[in-house]
Amino acid sequence: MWSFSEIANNLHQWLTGQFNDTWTLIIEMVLAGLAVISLFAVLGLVLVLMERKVSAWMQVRLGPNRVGPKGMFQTLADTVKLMIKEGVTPANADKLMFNLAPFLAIIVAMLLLAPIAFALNFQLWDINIGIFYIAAISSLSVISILMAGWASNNKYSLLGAIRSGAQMVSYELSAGLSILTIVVLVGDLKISSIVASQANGWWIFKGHIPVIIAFLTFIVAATAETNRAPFDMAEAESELTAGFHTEYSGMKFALFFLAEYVNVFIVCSIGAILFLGGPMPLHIGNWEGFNHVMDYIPSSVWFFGKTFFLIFLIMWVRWTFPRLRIDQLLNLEWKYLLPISMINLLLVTAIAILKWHF
Amino acid sequence: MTKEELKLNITEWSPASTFDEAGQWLNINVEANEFLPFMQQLRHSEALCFDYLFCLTCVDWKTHLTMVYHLSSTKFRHNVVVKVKLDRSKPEIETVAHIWRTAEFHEREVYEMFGVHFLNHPDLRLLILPEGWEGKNPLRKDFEDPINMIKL
Amino acid sequence: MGASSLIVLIIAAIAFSGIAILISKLVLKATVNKQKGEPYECGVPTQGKTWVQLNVGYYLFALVFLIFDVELVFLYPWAVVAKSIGWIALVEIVIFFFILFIGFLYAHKKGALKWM
Amino acid sequence: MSVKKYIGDAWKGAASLLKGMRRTGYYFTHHKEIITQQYPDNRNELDLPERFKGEVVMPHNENNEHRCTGCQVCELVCPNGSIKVIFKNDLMPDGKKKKAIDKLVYHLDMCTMCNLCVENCPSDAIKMAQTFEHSVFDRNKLKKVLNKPDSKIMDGVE
Amino acid sequence: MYRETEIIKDFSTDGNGDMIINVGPQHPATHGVLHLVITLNGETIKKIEPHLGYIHRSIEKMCESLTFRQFIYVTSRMDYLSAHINNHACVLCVEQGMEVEIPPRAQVIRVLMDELTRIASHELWWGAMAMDLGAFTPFFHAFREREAINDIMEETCGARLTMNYNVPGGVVNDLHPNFQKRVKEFLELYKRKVHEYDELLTENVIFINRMKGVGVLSAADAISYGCSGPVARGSGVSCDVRKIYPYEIYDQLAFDEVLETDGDSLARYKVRVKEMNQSIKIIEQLIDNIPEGDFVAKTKNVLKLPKGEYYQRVETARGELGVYIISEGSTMPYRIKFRSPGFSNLSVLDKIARGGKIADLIAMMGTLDLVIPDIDR
Repeated sequence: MWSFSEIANNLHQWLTGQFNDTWTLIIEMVLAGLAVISLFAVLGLVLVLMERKVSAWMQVRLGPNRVGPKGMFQTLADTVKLMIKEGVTPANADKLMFNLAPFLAIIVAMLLLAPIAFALNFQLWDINIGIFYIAAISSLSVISILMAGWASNNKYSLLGAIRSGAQMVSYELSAGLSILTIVVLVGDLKISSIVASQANGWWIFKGHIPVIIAFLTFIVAATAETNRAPFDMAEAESELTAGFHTEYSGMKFALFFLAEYVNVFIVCSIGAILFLGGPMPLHIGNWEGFNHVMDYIPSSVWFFGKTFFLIFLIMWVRWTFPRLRIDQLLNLEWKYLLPISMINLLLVTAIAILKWHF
Repeated sequence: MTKEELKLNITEWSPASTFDEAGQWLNINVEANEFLPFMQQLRHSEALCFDYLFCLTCVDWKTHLTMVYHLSSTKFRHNVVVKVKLDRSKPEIETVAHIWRTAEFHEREVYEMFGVHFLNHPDLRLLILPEGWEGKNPLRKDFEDPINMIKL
Repeated sequence: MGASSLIVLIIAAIAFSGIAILISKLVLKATVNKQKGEPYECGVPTQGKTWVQLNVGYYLFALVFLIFDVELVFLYPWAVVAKSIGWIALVEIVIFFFILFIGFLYAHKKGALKWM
Repeated sequence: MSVKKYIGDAWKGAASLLKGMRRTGYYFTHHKEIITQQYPDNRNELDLPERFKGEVVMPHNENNEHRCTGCQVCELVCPNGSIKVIFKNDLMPDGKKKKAIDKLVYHLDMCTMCNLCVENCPSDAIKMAQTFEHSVFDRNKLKKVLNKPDSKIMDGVE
Repeated sequence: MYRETEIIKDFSTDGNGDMIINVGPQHPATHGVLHLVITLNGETIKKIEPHLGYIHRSIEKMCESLTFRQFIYVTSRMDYLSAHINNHACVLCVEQGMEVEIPPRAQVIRVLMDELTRIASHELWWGAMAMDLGAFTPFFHAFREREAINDIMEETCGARLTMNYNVPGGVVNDLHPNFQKRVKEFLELYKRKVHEYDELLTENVIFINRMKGVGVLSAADAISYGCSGPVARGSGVSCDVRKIYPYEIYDQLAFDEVLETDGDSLARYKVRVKEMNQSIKIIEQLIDNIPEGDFVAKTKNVLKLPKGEYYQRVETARGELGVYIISEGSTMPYRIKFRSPGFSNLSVLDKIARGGKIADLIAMMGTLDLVIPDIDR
């Protein structure tokens, strides 16, 4: 059975045979860089297409169907279109900040890829504080939005940026608390050990109702963290035309767009890793035959399958609900999600100490 | 109240006003100088209670302007039309915006379309016409726009 | 790959966005006109300053968040060892949450959590 | 706020959200409900109702003859002045001069499709066509001459 | 277009956190070219000042040079969503002066078309309002039903939106032979789908929270500001012209005037949704009982209204539309005035929006159901 980790190992061995250590490292770095860039590009294309198809089918439409077979290359055409558009910088904008913001958005999204386990034993960096690292880096993404909104010198952008500031910092709390439930259960922050702890069953099945509540809280918080409807206060196109990226056009806008989708992918993959076992296959108790068949499916397929399921869930929510108002959004966080996840964390701690989980 | 009853009621407290019963509703002609108390009486009188101003407009009769107020009562469902003759060269009339709030916008419209000045209006500015509009008032009969008007 | 992957990722991100913007710059020839530099405000020139002093309400949110987020950071090391410590850890965190909750109630009562 | 009400509110809210998600989920899986028409592809199957008012046309027979006498009723009756009749003098076989239309100019860009011209035409010379693809890049292209070049009035139409 | 100097003088941003922001004329939520100058403090609205006139065509002036047959077609362009009802008001006003007996068939056809137009208009409003609030899906679902109505219109009247179906004395042509069948199909479709509206919006907790208590308009204010239609009925003011001053055959029909007493956006929303059901009820009563006979009364070719004044009010989808014709006895009106419902309904926006959030403004504008050509005329 081939897997990502084997390929990586073989490649590493071959490279060490050919070159000395320094060159191996450099070549591996270049390869890794190219890999993440292409992952980025592919994710952007696929997710945008997916979003358009999902929304179309929910809205009794057909969705993109002209470019390529079944509209597969629609997003490619969109990218080309965005590329040949002019990126205008407003005359009174803070030019440095304005141009820096999309870079920052992309850097944050890119950095978050580091500890994610795309397959079993396949990670760029299995840092021992993995979850903490993700929580730390993901809170940076609000800075790019604030920068973009403030630097644009546009009132809509400013309002959008401030809204998103309040929103994202608030939801970080319940996202963090729901992540902590799993950390309590596992007793480790390392992504690989979290994945390994789910070899005999995913946490969402093992952890009783509190973990399910944590999972739901996490999904809500993740939707809000990534600024997606119904929590897209920062954009809110019917109120603030386009919110923080009103003034962005062409490729700079595309970068924000891409960063948003990659962020969605990342939070969903974290959700998949924490609650749905990440690259771990589905095992049910003592059904040897069934478990064997499941083992045969590559772990990367498991990982991407779970992630895309969560992405679909978030898209489903987006295309069903109206947008919340900003004060209701904060009410939801401070009045419902935060107390619920705090109590939930205590319950999970009790479960973990009593060893009630499977 | 029927037309006759309305007429009787109004004659009681405003003997100077004249009536015209040709149309579907009772038309009352009022002098401009006693217009405001007349309207206040229409609105606040218990028996009349004309609380709904559903149409406010002006007519350019080439010799003079006529302000036309269509009033209705949501309580008794009777209607009345109040007409006030205005001087065409210097049209001025008291505002009714504080009696019926809807008059504020309608009077602004009449102000720019007919050039009628409403005294004591809270915010008498152009509403529809662009800022810095110069020239005549569009709905007056002598207004000509050589560019945008299609003549048949 | 270890920590060096961070450098790779940052360079990759900058290269990716830089190249994309560069290509779009090269592909087209930008024209200059005055309207283009104006901020978009529904087709009407902006009135007044954009960078005004904002309501203090926004700032309060950031402050309350700061308190909570620092507490959340304290929770991470606790969460790692909670299972091995046992009941003491639970008691401890209940006390911790209780103090936090009083602060939360205070902020709520003061209206810091009301959007202005 | 009692705890019971708090939980009840949260539960009711979540239930109402799930209801909406069930509805969109239904449409996501039921592709037969899709109502989109593939417009430029289905141009041949499109059938427009016979009363559809697309634009004013003047039917000509095979001898390039029309029924317009140039009575100007359509010009008079049009609310927007979108029809203009321009006359010329035809030389009749017996040497007399007869007034006939030179051009019947129709401004599609001003037309409101009110059908008054067609209804009022005494000789049924014009009718509404079932076309609807009127978009052009230049507004002047919407100014149309309804009678074909060198067309004549049909015999027997007065 | 805007009064720059004045505004800066009045509300200079001298450190009090006020911000002047333009919503419109090119804004996704204004659905047209409405221009609102909003003074904001943080997210809270302190003042709204509408600037109109971006698509003012001076229809009143245009009508002064058109005959009584012609001017009807111009009015379709006022409130284009209830174009048929606009035309209806005009022909009724002209018929007042003509003293002509309208055949019963024509009356029924007109009422049927009115109610179909009303449903189509509310359908569009429902979708567009949901879209303003951030829910995109209802928009497409609403258009599915609206399309069925538009197809019926297209078949019978020859156009989908500005039908131009009314003429003084009746209607232009008879109903299409398919009409009854198509309308019944539509009724069936509507009944099958109407519960989805509740599932997607009416019962949705987010939606209810967005609408409840937002933009409260008291009954006294509604009357004073001259509000009409669902806006006033949401505040508990009974103002349905079809009930109070019935025209055509509305006095013979069984339907209810929908009243809600809360006066907030949710009440206005509910009034419109329930009104759709009332319209369905009216259509059901009439669809099998269309009397035989002429569809248009014999009228003179050149219409001349006797000297006098004529006023006709009808209930459009947005409220009370008044047509005021002054005739001097010629073929053209001397002066014509359209009392449009949107104009009065817009004037209340400043009153109800103060103190609300900018997101509330969207909900309020949505439930006021502003159609800009109707306001600007």
